[in-house]
Amino acid sequence: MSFLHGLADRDRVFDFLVPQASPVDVRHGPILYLEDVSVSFDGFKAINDLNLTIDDGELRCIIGPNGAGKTTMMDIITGKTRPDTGSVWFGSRHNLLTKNEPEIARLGIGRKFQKPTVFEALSVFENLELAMATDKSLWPTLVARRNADLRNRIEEVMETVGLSALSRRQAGILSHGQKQWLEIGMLLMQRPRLLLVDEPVAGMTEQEMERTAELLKGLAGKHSVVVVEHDMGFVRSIARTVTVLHQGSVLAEGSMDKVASDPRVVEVYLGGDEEAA
Amino acid sequence: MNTTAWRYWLKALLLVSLVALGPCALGQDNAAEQDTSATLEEDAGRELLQALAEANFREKEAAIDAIAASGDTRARGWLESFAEGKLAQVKDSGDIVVILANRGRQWPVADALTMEEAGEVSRRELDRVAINNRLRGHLDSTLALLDLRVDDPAQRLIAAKALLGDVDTEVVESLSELAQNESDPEVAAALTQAIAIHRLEQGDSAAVADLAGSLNGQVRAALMQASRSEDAMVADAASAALADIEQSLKLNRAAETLYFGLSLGSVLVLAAIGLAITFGVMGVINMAHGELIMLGAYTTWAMQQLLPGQPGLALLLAIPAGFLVAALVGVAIERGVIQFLKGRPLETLLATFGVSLILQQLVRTLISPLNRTVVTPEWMSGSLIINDALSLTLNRLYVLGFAVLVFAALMLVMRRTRLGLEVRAVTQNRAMARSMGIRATRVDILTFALGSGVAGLAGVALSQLTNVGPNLGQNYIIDSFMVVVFGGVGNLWGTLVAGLSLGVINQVLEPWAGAVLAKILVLVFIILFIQKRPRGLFPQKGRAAEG
Amino acid sequence: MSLASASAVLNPARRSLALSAFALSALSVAMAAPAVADEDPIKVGILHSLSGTMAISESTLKDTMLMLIEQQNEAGGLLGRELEPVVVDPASNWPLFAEKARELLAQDEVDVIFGNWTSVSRKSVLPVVEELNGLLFYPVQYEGEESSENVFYTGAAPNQQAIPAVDYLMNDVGVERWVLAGTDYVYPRTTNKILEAYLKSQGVADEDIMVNYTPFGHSDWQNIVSEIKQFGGAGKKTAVVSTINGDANVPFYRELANQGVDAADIPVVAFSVGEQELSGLDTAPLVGHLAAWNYFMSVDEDANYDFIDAWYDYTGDDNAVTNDPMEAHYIGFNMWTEAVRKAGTTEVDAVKEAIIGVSVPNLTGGYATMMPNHHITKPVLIGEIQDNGQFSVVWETPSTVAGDAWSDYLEGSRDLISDWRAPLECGNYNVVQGSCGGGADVAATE
Amino acid sequence: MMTSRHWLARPFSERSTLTFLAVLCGAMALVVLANLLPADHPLHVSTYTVTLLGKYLCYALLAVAVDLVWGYLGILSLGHGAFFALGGYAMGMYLMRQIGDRGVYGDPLLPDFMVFLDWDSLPWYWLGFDMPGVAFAMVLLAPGLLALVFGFLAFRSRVTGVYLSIITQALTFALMLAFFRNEMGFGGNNGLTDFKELLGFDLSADSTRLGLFIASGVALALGFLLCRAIVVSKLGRVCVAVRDAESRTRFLGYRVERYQLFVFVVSAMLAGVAGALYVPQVGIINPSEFSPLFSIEIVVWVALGGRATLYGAVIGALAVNYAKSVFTGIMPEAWLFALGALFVLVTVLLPQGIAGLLSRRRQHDDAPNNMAVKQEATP
Repeated sequence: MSFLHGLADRDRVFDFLVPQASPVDVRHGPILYLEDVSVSFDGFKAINDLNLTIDDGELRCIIGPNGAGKTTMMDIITGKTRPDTGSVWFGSRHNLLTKNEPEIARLGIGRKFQKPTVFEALSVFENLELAMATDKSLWPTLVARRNADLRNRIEEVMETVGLSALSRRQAGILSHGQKQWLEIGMLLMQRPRLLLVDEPVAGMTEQEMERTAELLKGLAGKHSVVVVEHDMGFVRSIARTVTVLHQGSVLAEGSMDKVASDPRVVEVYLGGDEEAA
Repeated sequence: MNTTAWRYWLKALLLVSLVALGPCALGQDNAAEQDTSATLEEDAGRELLQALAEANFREKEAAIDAIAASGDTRARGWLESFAEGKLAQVKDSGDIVVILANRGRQWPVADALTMEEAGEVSRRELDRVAINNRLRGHLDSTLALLDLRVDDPAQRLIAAKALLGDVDTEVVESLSELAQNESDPEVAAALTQAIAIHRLEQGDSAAVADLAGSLNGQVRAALMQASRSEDAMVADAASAALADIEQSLKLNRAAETLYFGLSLGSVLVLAAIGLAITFGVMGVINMAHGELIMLGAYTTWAMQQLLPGQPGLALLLAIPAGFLVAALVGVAIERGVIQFLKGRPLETLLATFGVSLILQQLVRTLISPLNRTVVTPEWMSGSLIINDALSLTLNRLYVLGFAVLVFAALMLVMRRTRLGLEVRAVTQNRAMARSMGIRATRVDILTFALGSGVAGLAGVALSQLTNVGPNLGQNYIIDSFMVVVFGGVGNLWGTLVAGLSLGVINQVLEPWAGAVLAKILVLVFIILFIQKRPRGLFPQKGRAAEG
Repeated sequence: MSLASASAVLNPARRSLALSAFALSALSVAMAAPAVADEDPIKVGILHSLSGTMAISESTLKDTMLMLIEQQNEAGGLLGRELEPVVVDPASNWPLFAEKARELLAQDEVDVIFGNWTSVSRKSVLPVVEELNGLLFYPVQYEGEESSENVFYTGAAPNQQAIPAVDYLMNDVGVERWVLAGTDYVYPRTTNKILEAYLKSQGVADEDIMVNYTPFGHSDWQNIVSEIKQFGGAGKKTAVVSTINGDANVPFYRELANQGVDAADIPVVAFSVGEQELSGLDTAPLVGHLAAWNYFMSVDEDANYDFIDAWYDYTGDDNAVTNDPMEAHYIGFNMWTEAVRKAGTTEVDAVKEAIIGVSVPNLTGGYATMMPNHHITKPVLIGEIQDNGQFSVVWETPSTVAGDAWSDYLEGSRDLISDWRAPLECGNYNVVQGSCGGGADVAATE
Repeated sequence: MMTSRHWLARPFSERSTLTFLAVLCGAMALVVLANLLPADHPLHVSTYTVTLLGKYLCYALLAVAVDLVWGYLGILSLGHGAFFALGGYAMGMYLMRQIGDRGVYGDPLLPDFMVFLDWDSLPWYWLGFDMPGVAFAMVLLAPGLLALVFGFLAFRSRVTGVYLSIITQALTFALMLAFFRNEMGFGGNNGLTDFKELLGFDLSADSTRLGLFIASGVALALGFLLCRAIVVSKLGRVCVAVRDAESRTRFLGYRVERYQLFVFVVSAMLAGVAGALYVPQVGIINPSEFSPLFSIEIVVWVALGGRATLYGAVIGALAVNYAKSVFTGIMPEAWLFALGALFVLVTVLLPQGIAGLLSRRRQHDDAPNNMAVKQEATP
């Protein structure tokens, strides 16, 4: 087994990004900072000179019609897509453009996908276990044991998202709403500084939606939260600041009421037949 | 020595008789009109033939010359039958016959003298009049000498070219005479070259001037031989001429390599394009794709069996038939297996692997484990001659053209028809397409039938290039996958570019690295390329592709 | 491994695993069923691939054996006993050949095996046949460099095919320049090695020999044929000596024909192309290319016609072809029956001893004799391809040639001979050192 | 939950694993005992059968290795035959060197095929293979290194799904062509054969064959335990996570490519061990083991037995190969029909394979079985 040890050691040598080792520096204000970011696919500008700043502990909603570049923006922040130009900083220390997805995740940026993405073959407990903020390099994962710390934390989170009774249920057979919560739970397990939440209430019942709103509001403060959502009612119910994206750049920013009365926003939402799909 | 002298005289006699008889004496065109003056006595003809039959290989040349010199109108027919190995002697009677068909136990024959059918003879009763390559060569130049006097300049040109390198002292004078009287400049040039080769062989360095610049292989061979000559003048002149020729050959060789590459590429494209549809568009990994190709090839064979003697027509009919057969089998596979595996693409690989085993064994059991003969029609045999050094093999040229046609047709189907639109819609978003009223099941069946049918077309084409046997498909399945993946799954243009470029790369590498290493290098190249571009040359773009 | 805890949980073993256990033990019991030793029929094992890539060549050999056995039974069997064929399918899979040979010898207890085509399959079977002391008749021309006590080589060794063919081309056709083209495996490699050494010993210069290897089933010959054309255009008579195997031949010959290489310019003499390979080809453009074998279907002999007629009857197809390995099986089978009669038993050691020196008629009007090195005497015939897929014999050796197990033209085997008679009883006796076991300590002293 | 023990010891607290081991050991003990019975005893199992079973056990280990990457990691490798063959070649080279001067040419150093192809010295990569330590290390290292390099490139570039399957196929195909080349010095098409002894034991002796059978069984058991230990660890759950939602796993902070690489390398080494044990039992190793069709066949065994269970892979390998042995004997002309039909029917009717048939109800932590989740292969 010496070979395995060797592998594990290699893994550790390169693993200089254990979360605690390099805290996010927010002394200078914003936790997330996007400047002049542009990206195009086949000549189509998905993101066009985007500037966006998120403050520490803020809950920000981002809205915009289809094709406005919301998901692409998320992709850029989390390292899935590389922009053509611009810079993206996490705090004032971490240049996100030099990092890949796992590194960014380990820095403390969690992401919830538009389509609920949980590990369907694993149980609720195991899903949360995998999300736990801990050493995620190879060898520690192989020899990892389930200690009391882990259990407590998982139970705590299951409590928060209301899945305690379903601990051993396979994630694949949860209802749609339950999957959304599980995914949010997984985000919480990561103890992120910044949460990116993509359409958290799509397909939820009214009741579930309310719960989710509560949940997200509860998170703000401790974490910075960016929510991308279509449902205006939901956005209104949680948002303090709203950013409107259109054709890859910021169209308007401010309180819900303020943006809702902005004629350009109204134009985009009501008369928007020139938008690219 | 004695026999050589004899041959010399016979040949001289032959030429004299040729000149005496005038341009049409032995030419087949006008032979019939002259038959009274040129038919030998029955016995004399019989004697000539028996001499031919009973001579050993060394004596046969003389016997051939004797027949040619006899001036008999039937001589050409005899010599041709002899060249084809169809002349035989009946063991008991000593009669000479022409074998009309030589399969099975009893062979139908015709009397060589009268050319009347003489019923069937047991093959045990026949002694074939043996021929070998040397005699065949001798016959060729003998017949070429005859052909130099026919009216058709094209035929004269062929004959003149056949004489390149085959001129010897006995005939050179009369050839020179012919060359001077020759009206067609091309034929005259060829004759001059033929004579120049002979002069060069005799050590005449001035002859090089007549040969310079020619790309002909025989000319080059003669020059090379001369460049090794002990006579420094001859050697130098020949070397200089050769250097010139080498220059222009290089260009021709590059063109040839490109053609080889495109040709191989077109085969790859044909084999892969059906897969690009079933695999790329439907996401079905059809391991039985190779066997669908095989079915197309067998259809060609079957058509040729149904239409004996008309290989060309059969081949043309095999194009729709091959498409249909493969498409029907494809539909059967889709309905019988693949429809149950929706959403489990990797498992289609396993099930269709089973199907491929069954189809292979089916062919082995029902038809034969042996390869089948597929005849290449006349119009596809040989080469399209660009110049003496560059000729494009016709069968491959047709396949190349066919590949382009198939590709164009497919693009049309995908771009311009309702089916193509629906297919693209289903590929992009199945659920959405369904909700828009597209019957996804029907689209699946049609797509699979289309992909399979194209595989059948590939089989029809491949039957002209390679073995038609149960293993045919296996040889192409891996290459096909490589091409599709290299090009980018779901992109027909990608398949085209990938196939052609892999073909060219392979052929460029081959002379340099050898066939095996070239293939290995291409595979390694694909592996490394996929690291650089994990979704191939032309990846599918946009969110749908992200999965 | 804690077996104690393992047995502790055996009781509540889950159904699924119990079943899998059952599968494994059922399997072993099923295979354990011992073959009932029946004294009556004489069992003849037939070890030819019926599926996979080699089925194309080997399945006819299986049918040939079945026909020969049927004929023998009609003629009263052997030693008053019936012959019983045991057919297995090694599926062109080389390890499976060894396994099936073991099955034939150990389970079915056959008295003799006729089989194999490729060298690798023979190499795979060889240790098994030697270990279990079986008899194997191997019917295909091969590279030589082998002599096993338990194997009888009824196909040609290189000196019974390659060298006479080259002699013919050199002396009768006047070839001065040589292309040795082959599939990259041991038979072409060895044959070409021998030919190269032989050609050089005949004064052929290095630059007049071109060697080219291609992979199995090679289908794109454009470049190679073009190279051959160029090589042949150097003003010297050129010939191609082809050891190209099986499936690769059809596209090779097609390309030759289409690029206009005809036999009068550059003749190709092949050692692996027989009537059966030609039956998958339109031979009209190939007329005049050559092959060297020890048998051609077109040989004008009554024995041959009888054999062909029997084959027509057996297959029910008057267009069926016969070929050299079929003749080899015919000879091998007759030699074996003759030896069994002579020995009065099918017991392997007795047959091995009795068979040396046995002579049986071949199909080309002569006799084949089993030599002490387990190779046989054969005439060598050169044939030219005809437009009906047959060969016409243009040359043959004046008398039969005895097969050499060890080539005289290879460094390592020049001094080796094989003689399985007492007192030598050795397959690789070194005549220089006077000892058995190869004894090539050349490398050691270097 | 049994995650409190040392990670390698965890499988021992699983009932299914213990049952599997018990069954395997029991069946093997029976075979060994039956083989030791006198030859005329009705329950005697011939050495032929023992060797055959030994071969099946090697295939079973190979199938387990494939199931580890396919069933748990979602990587459909169509090139595992390459790792199997490399292990086999490493062993074959050792066995070749053991022949010494007993080859037909009696050369003390060079194998026969090198003598008659005029090699004058041993190529450098053959050096050291006369030492069992080096050779056995190479059994692990050769496939391991290949998997490491190949996997490093492929996983780093996120080559997934069908693309990965096809380039693994290209890999084994390229290796097959390379090993066919006689210039490579591995015996070309003929491969390596005519082995005499292993560690001083005569390979044709019954006792050696029995020993090899037992060794194969033990290797299977150990390989199974190792895979099980990986599968039930948190790493195993990460693998399942990667299989079902690769990018999600990445966004959780796991370096997916390292997990893929680790498991891929372990699997390749297991395949190598299987190959090494296979070679002395069948007596030959040649490039046809690299053939892509063989690799596909391995995948079929696993599919037939049932994916993501490990023991299903064992059942699949045993069942298919047993069927093959029987059919090639009793219906030589038609066995491919049977085999082909079997593949089709199992894939269509038994998506969970035989294992799925045997236990429809399965605890999810025992074997995650929801394979249809990941749609990545449909780009």
